Amino acid sequence: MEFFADLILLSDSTIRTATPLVLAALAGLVAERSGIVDIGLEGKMLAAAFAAAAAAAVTGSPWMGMLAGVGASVFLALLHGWVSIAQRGNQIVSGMAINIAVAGLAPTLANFWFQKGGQTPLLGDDARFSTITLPFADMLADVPVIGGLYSELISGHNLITYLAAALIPAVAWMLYKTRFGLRLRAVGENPEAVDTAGISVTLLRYQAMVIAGVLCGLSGSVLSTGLGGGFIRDMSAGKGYLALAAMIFGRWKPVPTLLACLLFGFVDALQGRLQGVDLPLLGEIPVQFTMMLPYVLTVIILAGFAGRMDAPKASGVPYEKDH
Amino acid sequence: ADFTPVLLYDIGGKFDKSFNEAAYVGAERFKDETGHGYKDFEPNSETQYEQALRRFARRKADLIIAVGVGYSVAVKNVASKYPDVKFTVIDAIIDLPNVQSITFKENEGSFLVGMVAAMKTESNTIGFLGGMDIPLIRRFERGYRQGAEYVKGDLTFIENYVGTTPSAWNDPIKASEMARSQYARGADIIFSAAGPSGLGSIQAAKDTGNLAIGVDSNQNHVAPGFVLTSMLKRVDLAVYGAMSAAEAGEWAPGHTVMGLAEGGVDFALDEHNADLFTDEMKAKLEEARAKIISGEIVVADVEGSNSGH
Amino acid sequence: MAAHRKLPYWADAILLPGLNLLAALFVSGLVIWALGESPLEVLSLLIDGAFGFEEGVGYTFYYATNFVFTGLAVSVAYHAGLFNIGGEGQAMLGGLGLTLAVFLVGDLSPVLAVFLAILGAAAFGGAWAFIPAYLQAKRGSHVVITTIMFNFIASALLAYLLVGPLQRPGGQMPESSDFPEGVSLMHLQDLFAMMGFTYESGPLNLSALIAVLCAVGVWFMLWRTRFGYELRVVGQNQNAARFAGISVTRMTVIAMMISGALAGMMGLNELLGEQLRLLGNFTLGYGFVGIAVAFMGRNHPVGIIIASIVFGALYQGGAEIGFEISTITKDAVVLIQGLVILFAGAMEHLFRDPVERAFRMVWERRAA
Amino acid sequence: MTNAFAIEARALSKSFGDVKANDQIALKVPSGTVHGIVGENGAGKSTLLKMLFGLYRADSGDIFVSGQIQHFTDPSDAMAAGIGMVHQHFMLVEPFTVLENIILGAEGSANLDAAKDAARAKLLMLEEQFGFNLPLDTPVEKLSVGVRQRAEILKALYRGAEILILDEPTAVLTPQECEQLFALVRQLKEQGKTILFVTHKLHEIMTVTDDVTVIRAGKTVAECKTADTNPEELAELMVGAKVVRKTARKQHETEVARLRLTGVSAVGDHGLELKDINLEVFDGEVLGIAGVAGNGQTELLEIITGLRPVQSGVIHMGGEIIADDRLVTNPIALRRMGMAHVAEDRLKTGVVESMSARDNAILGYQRETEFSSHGILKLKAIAAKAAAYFESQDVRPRNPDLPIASFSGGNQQKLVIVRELAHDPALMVIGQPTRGVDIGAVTKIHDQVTELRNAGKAILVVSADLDELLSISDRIAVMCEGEIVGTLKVEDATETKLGLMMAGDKREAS
Ligand SMILES: Nc1ncnc2c1ncn2[C@@H]1O[C@H](COP(=O)(O)OP(=O)(O)OP(=O)(O)O)[C@@H](O)[C@H]1O
Ligand SMILES: Nc1ncnc2c1ncn2[C@@H]1O[C@H](COP(=O)(O)OP(=O)(O)OP(=O)(O)O)[C@@H](O)[C@H]1O
Ligand SMILES: [Mg+2]
Ligand SMILES: [Mg+2]
Repeated sequence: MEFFADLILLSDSTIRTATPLVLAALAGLVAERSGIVDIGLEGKMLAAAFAAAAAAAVTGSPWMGMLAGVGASVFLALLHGWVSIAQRGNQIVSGMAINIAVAGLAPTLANFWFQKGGQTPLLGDDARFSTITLPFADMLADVPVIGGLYSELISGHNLITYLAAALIPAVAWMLYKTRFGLRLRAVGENPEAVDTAGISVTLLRYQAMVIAGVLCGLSGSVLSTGLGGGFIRDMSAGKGYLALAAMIFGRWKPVPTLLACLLFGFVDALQGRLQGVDLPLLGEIPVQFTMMLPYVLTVIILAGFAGRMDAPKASGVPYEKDH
Repeated sequence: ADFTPVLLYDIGGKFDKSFNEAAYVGAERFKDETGHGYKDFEPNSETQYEQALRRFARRKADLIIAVGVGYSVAVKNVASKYPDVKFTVIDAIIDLPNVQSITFKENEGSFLVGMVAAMKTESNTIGFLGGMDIPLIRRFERGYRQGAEYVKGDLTFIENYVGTTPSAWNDPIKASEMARSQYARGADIIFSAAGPSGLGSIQAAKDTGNLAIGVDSNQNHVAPGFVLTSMLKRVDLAVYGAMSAAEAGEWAPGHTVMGLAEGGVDFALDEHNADLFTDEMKAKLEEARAKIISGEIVVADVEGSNSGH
Repeated sequence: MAAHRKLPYWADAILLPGLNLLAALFVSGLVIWALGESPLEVLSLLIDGAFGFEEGVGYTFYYATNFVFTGLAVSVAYHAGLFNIGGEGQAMLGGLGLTLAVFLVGDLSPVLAVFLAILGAAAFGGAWAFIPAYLQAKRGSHVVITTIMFNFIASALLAYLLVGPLQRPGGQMPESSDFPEGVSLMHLQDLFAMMGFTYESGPLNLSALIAVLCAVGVWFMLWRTRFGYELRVVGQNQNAARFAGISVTRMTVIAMMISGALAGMMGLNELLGEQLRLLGNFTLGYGFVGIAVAFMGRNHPVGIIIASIVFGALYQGGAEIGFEISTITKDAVVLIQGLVILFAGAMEHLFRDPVERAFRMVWERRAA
Repeated sequence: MTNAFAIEARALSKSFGDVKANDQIALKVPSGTVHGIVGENGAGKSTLLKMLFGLYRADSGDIFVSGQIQHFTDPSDAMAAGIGMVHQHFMLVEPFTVLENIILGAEGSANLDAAKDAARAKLLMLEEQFGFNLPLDTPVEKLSVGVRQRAEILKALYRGAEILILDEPTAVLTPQECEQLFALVRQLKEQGKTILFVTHKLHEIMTVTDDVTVIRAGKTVAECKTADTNPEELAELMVGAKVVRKTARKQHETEVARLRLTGVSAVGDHGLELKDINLEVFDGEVLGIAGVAGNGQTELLEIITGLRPVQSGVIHMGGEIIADDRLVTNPIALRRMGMAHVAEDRLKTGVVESMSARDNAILGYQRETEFSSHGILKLKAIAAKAAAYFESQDVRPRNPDLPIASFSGGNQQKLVIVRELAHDPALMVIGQPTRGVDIGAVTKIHDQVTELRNAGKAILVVSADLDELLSISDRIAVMCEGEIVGTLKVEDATETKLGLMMAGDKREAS
């Protein structure tokens, strides 16, 4: 029974940890499916986290925060789009540049506006997306198995987490079941084919960047107004890169990407749980080694799943339309 | 010319909600009270420690205060080259005739908050959350544990560290996740020594209806009612003291240890957490404070302590 | 043949990047102005801080040295068609190899120790790149993910060692003991002094020369040797490589190991040149900046050296701004770096069309 | 005006920088006819077609469709005007199914499933009308070139094209597929469609077109009824001089087997297996390999040239074993033993696109002491060699510093061939020697192969072009489903016989 409780706990933590990851990974997925490599997830996430926290702090509304977060992220996505599409620039450098610039810009603005040393004020409960208790969760809590599952695992997350849960099928549906999705997937594989079919490559890619911006904006917003309660410098802490890895791991497909994010989330929760615990046979593992666990595991799994990666063929390659 | 001391932070930066910020507060107080300005600098890398020290030493600054153990080597190098410049280094010990070293007995302060936690816990399980698993942070943990065990013998401890890269200090999300996990596993009070990441632990306390203990600065106001207390490390006093002394011409080299006796460490009690303390608790804490100061209680330290001597 | 006539080399290599740099500085100026400071004053502080005095120049080149190593590392892998994001971790392991070598023989012979440290840095950095390379070559594991993972693993490993077996006795931070007396790379100012003139070059040390040698070596390897030719063929077209009898697996592994070795040598500058001990986080993101440096330098060693100097100047000049103006914090300087990478690194074509048009007009007028 | 041309170009000009790709080109295509366009590599054919399809914008001149002047800004305008184009390099999204590819950009409904259903109904009608039978739900990457091309044509018809532009549609097709294409073209014509047809194979012009326009150096040099001309005349018009084979096949005895495959089997792509291949190529002969694409010819080239392991059996070259179930000889070693290899797929395998022509001139020979010693490249020797190649093979433009990608396929091929010839091979293995190459260059390449043969060297040629095989081979082996179904002396071979064998009919085998 304790094992079961532990498992629910870990899973609960997995869901929270995976929320920003999966949103960012989907953003990367949409961008790369359109042919634009997006290593700037980290920066967009951080910018959104800052904008969301700042707006929420000023207006007292998490919704305004979310709006600002999404706005900031979309702006950066379009900037990256402009560099990649119109300037035919190097997409990797552009992404890195955005990551670095935001790491500097966010605390600078925070300092300028709030004088709190690169942080925003801490958000009160009203200014955050606090946890939502689903109907009957309390009532069912004592029912064995299902009750725990429902009240602990499914209930009690913040709004953006539920939104993310809804967005995963939505993105998959958009990608595979709509005209737009067909064109999006086509433009990442063979922009010339799209062009000769009379569809604007440029417009499609900008549209994809807007979607990526929105998703990444939600991902950043959940950091500072959902899971956390305010902005702290560098608070994205590498999650953007991890999301990128999850997306590649998920072979640019929504469901496998989700699974990869959940795996990262789970292993992360597990490593926290293993710290300082006496394990049978192994004894107590130094924390540094438990912290390695998610990364070592990823490498091992990756090596196990040998084979080619199905990266969209045109991703990272600027499209040069002839005259 | 006008007296202008220099304050050098460590890589964490001026507003780390921790000891750099405390240093800044001390310098601001000095500025407000005396009207003397001061210069400060936030380095990006270890190399800039020495670069900054040299630069201000060459310009014959009136006093250079370097905050953080990371400055040890750099201060040693530069101070020996500029014997007529005064250096104060906080958290490190440099044995040179022109260097004043100030260190703190974090373990003593941690002892007291450990006692608070033990007295307050209902589940008899308390947690500790460190930024990185390094000796500096282990000292907090050691004192905390000893203080708690001083009150109750049969406590369960849960202990976590956030990470291994510098982002461990800036990852409130992960810290909050770890804190939540500790609460779910039965802890009802968590002491975090993790810099800004600690804010995540306070957030988790608030979200789950448990208690957190802040660190370095007084963080009681962050989430009133959910921050049991804060372990204060009065770097502000050290900085203010060094600046004032230098201005008054009373600055002296050597090693100063700031423990409970000197008011260098403490626990925070203010209007935000007054309701959480009973008179009985306060009495016990004062008793322990007296015993530590008198030496009746010896708070252990980890190997590599720099506050002993 | 006006249209097929390419821009003169100097326009391509200096004029266009220069214009981009100016654009980046212009936008940075707007930000500074918005923060309530004078852009011109800040700019002059930046330039003066980076190049205005002997020690400033020294620091500029000191930082540039790090970027040359990591930039070359990225670029060698890139020429082989691999995207090595693992410079950070490889540099950490290089630092470890260097440190182990130093402690192993430092007490016997400082000269031998320095020599072994250089080898150790390269060997450990290369070895750390080996596993991702091998997995890429044999198992198709995406090297971008594995190298990111190896960065985290390296930092955890270093953290473990530096609070455990390698910890400085009595130390509070994750760092090793000081290197034995005399085990270091000579500071160039001391070398200058030996040669009879004084030039205060701060922490600039012999590893700067090693970095330049590496750049020359990389250039020679890529464009003058058969190995480099084969490496580039693999990078461009693996089918053609097989057709030409080149083993893609072998080349992938070797190229990544060279890349890792170059990244690993970054520690020569930071640790063996200046800090004289192993620090837990001495890499400070230089490995990542190396990506930007490599692409800004168009993946050519000369370009990489120039881009490194630009970045060195930003690091050093940025620090000098921080000394003088406290509102321009290190964050603002990081922002400026980001803008420079964006404009000078990612927007190659920003001014190309207008400049080409201008050149064409001149050519036509001359022809007429 | 009822008698308007379906499509007409008046004085169209287009320059790329200083290169006048099209210079006052004129083109008149009567409605309901098949119109051929011929010209050398780089003459400007593709440029013209791309302007007609709205991909390029003309610098000057006008385009008329059914007498109406048109101002295309992009392909959707051209498609709206009833023009469809099948490009030289297919514009297909490989992982997509045929159906998805066809509807891309003309989906109708925003709901993909609904769009697909609607399209499927319409496509089935079209398929019936034109006698197509395409696997609509198969990803394009799994299909042969011929099927892909029909998918492209169906894509154009689906969009209601009345005028169909085909840029070198036969370059990569097998004879059977060509026949099917021609049948389709005739059928389309009967249905009233107008077709523009570019090819380098003049006999195709003769079979399928009504009129023909000849382009040289961006200008229209002739326009005539197909019935009034002949291949020799067209070739002369294209090149501006007479085109004749200079080298005749010398009769001589061939005894020494330079290459011998004994009972070789190997795993191929897409589930294909090479089974029990027995084959000999003698010194002084050209052995041609015929077969429908995807029947193992590619794999055969690969096992011989050290790019693919064999499962069983042995390959000998000049008495030495070069491959068996454990041994794969490195291509470099094979070259040193005297095996030259012209790869079947130039861009995929034979050259490194982004590298200069000079660098490409040593690909595969980079380890020869001529080009490098002690691991150092001999840049001067390489440059001299590349210049010599350019000169001897008349590669244009004469600038080895340009990336190979900026040469036309024909010129790339010339360079690839001379690179392999230059090292005095004892055995030359050639895949698709003249794919996409113009008549002048074809003639030159065929001459070179024959000279090599006359000099007593062994040559193995894989080609999808039966005419080519018939004109240069001594013997022709036919592959089907991974097996050699038979070998014919060239005197005994006819297109019909070979075609039957390619379809798997072993009765013809002797
Ligand atoms: N996109 C382009 N950029 C620059 N020059 C071009 C471009 N496309 C064509 N050209 C030039 O225009 C000329 C005509 O090219 P085009 O592709 O029309 O020839 P083609 O007749 O189709 O040749 P091929 O038989 O090889 O297909 C070429 O010689 C080339 O130099
Ligand atoms: N982007 C470009 N820049 C410069 N030249 C180009 C470009 N694209 C095409 N060309 C030129 O256009 C000409 C024809 O191009 P195309 O793609 O039609 O060649 P191809 O059809 O492969 O040649 P071939 O018919 O000989 O096989 C080539 O000579 C090439 O030099
Ligand atoms: Mg063409
Ligand atoms: Mg062609």
